[in-house]
Amino acid sequence: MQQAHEIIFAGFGGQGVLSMGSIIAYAAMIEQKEVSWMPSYGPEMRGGTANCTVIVSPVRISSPIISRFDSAVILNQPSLEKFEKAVKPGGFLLYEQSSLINPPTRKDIEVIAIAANDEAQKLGKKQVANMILVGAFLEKRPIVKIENILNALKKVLPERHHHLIPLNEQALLLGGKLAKEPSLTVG
Amino acid sequence: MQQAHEIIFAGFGGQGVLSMGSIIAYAAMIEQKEVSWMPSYGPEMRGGTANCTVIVSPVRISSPIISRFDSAVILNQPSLEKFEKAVKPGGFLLYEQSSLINPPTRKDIEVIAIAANDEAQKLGKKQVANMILVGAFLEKRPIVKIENILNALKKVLPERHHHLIPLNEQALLLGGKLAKEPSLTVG
Amino acid sequence: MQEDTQLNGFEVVYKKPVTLTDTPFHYCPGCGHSVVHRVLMEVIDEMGIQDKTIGVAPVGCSVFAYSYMNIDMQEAAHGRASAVATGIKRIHPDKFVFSYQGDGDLAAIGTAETIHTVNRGENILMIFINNAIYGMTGGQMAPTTLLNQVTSTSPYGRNCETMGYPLKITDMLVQLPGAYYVTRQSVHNVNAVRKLKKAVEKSFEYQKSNPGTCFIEVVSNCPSGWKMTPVESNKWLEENMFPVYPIGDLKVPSGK
Amino acid sequence: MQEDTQLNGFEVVYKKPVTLTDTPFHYCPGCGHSVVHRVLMEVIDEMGIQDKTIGVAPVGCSVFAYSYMNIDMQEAAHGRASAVATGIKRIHPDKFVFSYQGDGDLAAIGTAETIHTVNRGENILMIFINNAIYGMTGGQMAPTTLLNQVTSTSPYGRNCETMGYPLKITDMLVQLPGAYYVTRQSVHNVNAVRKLKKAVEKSFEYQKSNPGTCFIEVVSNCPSGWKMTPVESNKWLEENMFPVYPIGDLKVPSGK
Amino acid sequence: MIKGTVKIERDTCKGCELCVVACPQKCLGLSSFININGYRFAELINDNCTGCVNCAIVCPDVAITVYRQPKSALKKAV
Amino acid sequence: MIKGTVKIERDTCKGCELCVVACPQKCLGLSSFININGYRFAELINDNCTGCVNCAIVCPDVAITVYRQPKSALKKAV
Amino acid sequence: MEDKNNGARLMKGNEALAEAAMRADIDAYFGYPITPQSEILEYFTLEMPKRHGVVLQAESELAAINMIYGAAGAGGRVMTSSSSPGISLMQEAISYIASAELPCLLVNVTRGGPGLGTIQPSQGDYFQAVKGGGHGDYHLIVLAPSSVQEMADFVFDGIRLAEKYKTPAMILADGALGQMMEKVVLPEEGSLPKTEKPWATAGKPATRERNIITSLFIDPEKMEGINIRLQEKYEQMRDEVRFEEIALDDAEFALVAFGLSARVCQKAVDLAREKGIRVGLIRPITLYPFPKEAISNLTNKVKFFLVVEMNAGQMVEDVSLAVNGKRPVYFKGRMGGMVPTPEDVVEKLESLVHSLRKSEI
Amino acid sequence: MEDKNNGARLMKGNEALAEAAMRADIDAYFGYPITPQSEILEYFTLEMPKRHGVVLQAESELAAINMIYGAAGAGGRVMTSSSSPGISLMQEAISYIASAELPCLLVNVTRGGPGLGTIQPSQGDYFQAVKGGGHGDYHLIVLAPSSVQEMADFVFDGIRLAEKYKTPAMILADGALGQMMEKVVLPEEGSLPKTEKPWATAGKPATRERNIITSLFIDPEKMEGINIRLQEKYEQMRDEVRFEEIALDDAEFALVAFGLSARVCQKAVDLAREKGIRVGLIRPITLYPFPKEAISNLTNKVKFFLVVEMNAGQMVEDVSLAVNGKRPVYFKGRMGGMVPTPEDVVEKLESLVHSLRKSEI
Ligand SMILES: Cc1ncc(C[n+]2csc(CCOP(=O)(O)OP(=O)(O)O)c2C)c(N)n1
Ligand SMILES: Cc1ncc(C[n+]2csc(CCOP(=O)(O)OP(=O)(O)O)c2C)c(N)n1
Ligand code: SF4
Ligand code: SF4
Ligand code: SF4
Ligand code: SF4
Ligand code: SF4
Ligand code: SF4
Ligand SMILES: [Mg+2]
Ligand SMILES: [Mg+2]
Repeated sequence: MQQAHEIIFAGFGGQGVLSMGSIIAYAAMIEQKEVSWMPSYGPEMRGGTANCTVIVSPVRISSPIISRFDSAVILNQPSLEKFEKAVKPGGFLLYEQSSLINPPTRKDIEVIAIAANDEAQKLGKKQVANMILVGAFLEKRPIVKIENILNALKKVLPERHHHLIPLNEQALLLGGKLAKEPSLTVG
Repeated sequence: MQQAHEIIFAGFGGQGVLSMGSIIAYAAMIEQKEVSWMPSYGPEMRGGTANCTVIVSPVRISSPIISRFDSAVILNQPSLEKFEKAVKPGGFLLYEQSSLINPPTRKDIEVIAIAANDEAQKLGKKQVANMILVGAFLEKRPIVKIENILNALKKVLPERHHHLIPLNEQALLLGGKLAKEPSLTVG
Repeated sequence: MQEDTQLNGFEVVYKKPVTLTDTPFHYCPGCGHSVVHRVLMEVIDEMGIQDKTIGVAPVGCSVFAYSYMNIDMQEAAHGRASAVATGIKRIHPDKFVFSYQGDGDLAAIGTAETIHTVNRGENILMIFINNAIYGMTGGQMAPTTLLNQVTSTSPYGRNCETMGYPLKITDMLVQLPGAYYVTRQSVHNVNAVRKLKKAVEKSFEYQKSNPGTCFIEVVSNCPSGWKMTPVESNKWLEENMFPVYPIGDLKVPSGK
Repeated sequence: MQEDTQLNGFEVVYKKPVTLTDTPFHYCPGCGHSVVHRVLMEVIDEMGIQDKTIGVAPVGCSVFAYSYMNIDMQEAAHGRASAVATGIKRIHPDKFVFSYQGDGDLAAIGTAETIHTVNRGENILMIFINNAIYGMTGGQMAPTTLLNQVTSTSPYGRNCETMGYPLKITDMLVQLPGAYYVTRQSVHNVNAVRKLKKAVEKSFEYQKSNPGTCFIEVVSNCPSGWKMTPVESNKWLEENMFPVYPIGDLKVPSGK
Repeated sequence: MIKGTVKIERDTCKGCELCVVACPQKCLGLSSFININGYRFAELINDNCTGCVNCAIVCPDVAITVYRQPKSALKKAV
Repeated sequence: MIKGTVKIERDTCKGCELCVVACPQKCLGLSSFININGYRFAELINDNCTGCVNCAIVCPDVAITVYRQPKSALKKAV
Repeated sequence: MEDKNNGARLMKGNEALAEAAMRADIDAYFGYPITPQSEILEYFTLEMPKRHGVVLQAESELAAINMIYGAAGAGGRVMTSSSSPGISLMQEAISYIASAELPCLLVNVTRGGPGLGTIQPSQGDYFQAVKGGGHGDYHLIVLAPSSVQEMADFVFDGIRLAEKYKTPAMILADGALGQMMEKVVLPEEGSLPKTEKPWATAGKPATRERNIITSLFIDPEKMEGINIRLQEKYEQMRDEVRFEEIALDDAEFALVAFGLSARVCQKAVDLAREKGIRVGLIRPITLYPFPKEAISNLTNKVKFFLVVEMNAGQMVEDVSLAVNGKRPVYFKGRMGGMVPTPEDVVEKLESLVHSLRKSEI
Repeated sequence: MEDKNNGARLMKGNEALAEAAMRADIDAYFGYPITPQSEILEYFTLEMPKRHGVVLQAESELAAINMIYGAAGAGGRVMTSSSSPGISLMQEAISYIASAELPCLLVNVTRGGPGLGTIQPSQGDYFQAVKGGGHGDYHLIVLAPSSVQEMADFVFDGIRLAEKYKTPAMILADGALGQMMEKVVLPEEGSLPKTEKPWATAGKPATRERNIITSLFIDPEKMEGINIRLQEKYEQMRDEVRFEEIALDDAEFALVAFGLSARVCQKAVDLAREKGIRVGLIRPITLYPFPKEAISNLTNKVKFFLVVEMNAGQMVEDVSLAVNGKRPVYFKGRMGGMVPTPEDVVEKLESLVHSLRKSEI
């Protein structure tokens, strides 16, 4: 990666969008890259929508606040409405399929959908849906190595949850696989 | 009076120094003169010393805060210590005789003492001591007319106290008389 | 609309009070705040005093109360709702004025204003939502937080040695002669909501003759801050809050 | 000096406590403040804790308390003495800390700090001089001013309709579990001064084991603010203040 | 027994389930679908509703309107 | 009766008269002179003083030091 | 004390201000005692009951200013007053009032700081008043009287401007102006008509939308909108700039001073001119909006500016911004409750003139 | 989240600041929750019990800052933190602390105002922090971090300076800096030695005079003495001026920005240089003392200054005072919680350069 990559993760509070962003940030740090993670914060934290911006860069990051993104990972309808237009031309938009009623319409960016919720259910743990999305995202935009996501998880998760790491690995790999043959690709 | 006249009245709280100043200020106003009256204020108001500065002037008064005076009317020892040196050369210092242990020492100013407390006692009302001093002061520095002091009193005093005006007049006149033959004159 | 009053020939027996606006509540699922809002507006509807009532919103989760209540309102600085209400009432002594505050607002930063407003017997209704936590800022300890309760600023449980005790401010207010009517209510079930409504009705009735301060504490939940489901939170409330903050009238007008 | 302990062969039986400085008091003649100062310093002398005691002066007539008390002291902002004392005690939990405040300071602007300090059970002694007036600023109404009492801001007498009621804040504090010892004393005669001294002694004794807040209200006079001679003021105090603020212990440690 | 029914604003409901536990007739439940705000919403799951209004009284989001068979209809039925 | 006496700091006294009313022996009174601060000051007006310290206890300005005949002296006297 | 001849009375600044407020028909005063301005509250408690309106001694300045927020929002014509430490306590609410755009009159009769300081007169609160002591981008209209007459007059001006711009206005006077007595001709009762306040919370009739008084706009774009409106308002206020020029016609040097120090400077001008120094005085009356242009214009005329203040030189910054490097700006001040004397000012002036002459050789 | 390789961790600004404070051996933290900085209090409540020191959630910001006064006076190394409205509430006590010359660390993680405003990042409290929001002539040392690393580092710098000058120091950071995560290498525990505080109230042993902490000097001459000492101290502090210069070597134009907007400007410099505009950036790190000389020196080099802020242009005044009319000073800002984008800055820059070129023809 020569250039900075700027991503927005957006969905409802509780869907794990903030941790999707932070796990990628951790992994980037392990890879000695520069990184910034900026949450939206406010009263809407409770119940409403939540999002975070992640920048991964080979060089010192100037502005951590950005309004246009290389990639967007979208987990609900209101977020799509807000951020679809903020993806740079030629950029990338990944979304959770069952969470959107009206899919994205832009043609000048790459769009893929992953049925992460359903697949997570199949894996037996709804909570890993976001790891499936991370796997899918990294398949398309390999800004950090999957193994470093796992390394990061080892550091972030308290010891007593380390038994969950294999499941997360499974989800990551599954996501990668799904991204190669997404349910829907546009652009 | 062509020039402004600047006076300090100083003594203990409760000796009526503030009202000595204000009655002269009122009288000056009746005479269409410009006037300012500035009290010292502060915690020392309670119990400690009190003083006020009065300026009477034919023209608009610039600074109401002054540090050197044409005249000083002194009612206790600490005030003498503080203000004797602030009287301009050639100025005038009037003091209540029984209230000072160590009298003023300056030779370049006119100094007179009036036994106002004793005289007031003789008049039957201790409170008129300050009117005796006002009378004495105006005898020496006739910056306002005695009759306007009386006019001012009529306005300041509530109706129910108007019966005291003759006594005050008596005190003023007595003060004037005593000033002509003061107990002590220096300079 | 037909549908508003009828559905398949059935008559409407409960609908949203008209003095609530159409703005959806921003509260978390199951939060008691909006129940209290609605009860207030129902009483205003029923008493026909929408045009005579002025409310004061606090800083706390209910900061946007004015978005929902279709009456003239002011949003006060954190803790100062009762001072703001005092200002309003002194200008409009003939209007109904109420303040609405959380426990952080009324019993921490606003303690002085609370006590002095009641001590003056300001002729207002003060509504006090005690959810034992700072909801809006993310679940920090409130003055009313229970002993050993875990919050984001008492992560090992509230400890009376260093953090003090649950503050029963309502009990303290009872002592003040300016307090005319003081009651503690709740909204955790149907019955509780009905009783709260009675208390609000009474308070506005009393205010007509300006006899002093009416004060209603509502022991309420905060599913998000407590990290429980709404149903769990109401159960926790009954089991843990009521023993410390028992429901009922604390001071009623003499002879009533 | 010989004279200090003896005079014409007589032995000294009462003299100024050594922990009082030589600075003359600036208080008005007959004011109770300095009696309380002296009693405090006597106890500190007798307990030998001059080196272990830190005091907090308020804004009020006693703002210069630190001029007279020969111990480490801090002068707090108006109303905040108990918060300042909290800060000190938390840094020096092994020291004796006391705050000293007037009724405007403690029961008006400082109400929130007062209540929360006691509610936390801060291990300090709070001394509260209730003279029913703002002495320092020239005799304005205080929260503790009596009904119908004339002050410079209640020139027609305190009227409960618009100005509220005399605030018995000490009675309110009794309810707080953080309050360990709460008493109301006076300094209007020899007996009263002796009792106050006992209360101060007890409070410092208690503080050794840090069991919670000790709170002493002293019903005191303000001859200047009340516009009376000192002797009259003490009489007025007995006749008018005591019925509202009766002397005695309000809360004593259980089992003592 | 009086017949009633409720209309629940699907997109206003936040799925708190307070109505579910408040209903004496056990006629409310959460849908397995989510609404526009991501919440599973409450719905009538049987027709035992008596229009007792309990659900509406506890609903924090005023999502429920309650209807009841008019008294007149009842009389007719009897 | 035990004999006592008091020493009153003339320039510290503010003439409040609280000692005067507190003295059970009525042995204090205000001077007709004023001190450096303009106050009439308290002074002993007879020798009935018993050294009971009441005056000192109420004196707001700590102007009074109280002395008493030593117990030994008393014994001797008896 | 009314003098039948010319309607003038001899009054303390604080009392003249309070009486003027009564004549300006204020509906309510909320305040808390503090020297050197407690006479204001005391005057109201004495006079209000005889006339109309509300006076309430609050439990603190914090409560008082929040009562102001409530009462101003409810449509009342309202005021409070305090002195330095008390005004500091009001900063949060003042920011709220500015943001919610409520008209009201604030009075700061200042004393020497920082901290509890002294109760002697000072101008140490210039920055707080003029730059905004609270949080966020807002300004007060700040009027600086320099006589008892202006203490009274500016109550009318302050309320008028506050209501015109829906903003809090402040009278910034030092303690001496509050305590001293001078002649004053009081403004006439009822000469300040009440303004319509359709935005006030007075109970919502069926015929209008509800009124909301708030300073909360959680969406930052909306909050920026509020800010833009505020800034536009501040721009418009420049029309209200007021200042006084004394002896500047032939002046080689300019004194700049406000409030009491301007009085001192007036005398200094006289004394200096006696000594042959052609000096004049410009006195900002509105400290915000600041008479920037007037001072800037003087740069073509005078050789330097000497700012005289009872603080560490706070207004010097605004004067320098106006002068913008075109002339030197010097400072003479006293702090912490001390008042410079006319002689101090002249001495400083002479030394400056002397060095200038020397450098000119 | 420690990375063994280089000791770096990924942390939120608020948490990095709190952890740094712990490592700086603070004895006590007193605070009250407010977005966007409640994590600071939360971090302390979680970590303090495991280590040493006191953490206390006060009943209000007012109580918290007065506890600071007490604890700092008692010799503790202490700090508090809040956000804009809460800091406004502290102004009276801050003035007291400055006057009593007590060292302590204040943190303002600002949000959009005025009033309750928004919780989005803002720099609208510049004036309050830099000119003094409280009463009287005093200043805080003000440090403006622009990264999570500096959020941690400036805790050490702030405490060190506060103790060196016996004065309150403030870290002024906007909400975004508190909320964002970046890499940070934390300062080492125990690397900030405790200073002697012989003036503290710790109990008076027989061997020394009593210590008194006060800001009351009723005699104005004494109070002026205090003020003179304070002003001398502020003069000395000029040695502590800090700033960062980026790409100024060959610059024709200079951006001036602090905190988060300096980060935005850094990117703007890159973008503008891509477009051939030779622009650089000067970033004041100490807002007080302000890098007046550094900016003044630039007037010989650059054609104009463009100040970029998240407010209505407050630092513009200090920049203008430094530039003193020698070059034009322009402003680009967003308000009320909005953040300017690098593109916004470049656009403004381009239009200024364009008009300049035109005028040069
Ligand atoms: C002066 C000030 N301090 C702190 C805050 C931050 N704050 C906002 S709401 C709140 C507490 C809310 O708790 P509570 O009053 O109990 O209301 P709830 O949200 O629980 O209903 C706090 C501390 C603020 N806005 N202003
Ligand atoms: C913030 C602030 N508000 C007001 C004042 C003015 N002030 C000084 S002392 C005081 C009240 C004193 O009354 P009290 O506390 O009863 O003490 P007392 O003088 O009666 O002993 C007031 C209001 C102040 N110094 N600071
Ligand atoms: S945080 Fe708590 S009080 Fe606030 S809306 Fe959510 S549940 Fe209600
Ligand atoms: S004003 Fe009152 S309280 Fe103050 S010193 Fe005088 S008598 Fe005592
Ligand atoms: S109205 Fe009564 S019976 Fe019908 S759904 Fe609601 S609670 Fe159940
Ligand atoms: S109570 Fe209301 S919000 Fe909650 S589940 Fe039922 S209908 Fe939905
Ligand atoms: S010691 Fe006792 S007897 Fe002697 S003067 Fe004093 S009060 Fe009177
Ligand atoms: S009590 Fe003390 S101050 Fe008062 S008169 Fe007696 S000696 Fe003097
Ligand atoms: Mg709460
Ligand atoms: Mg008092």
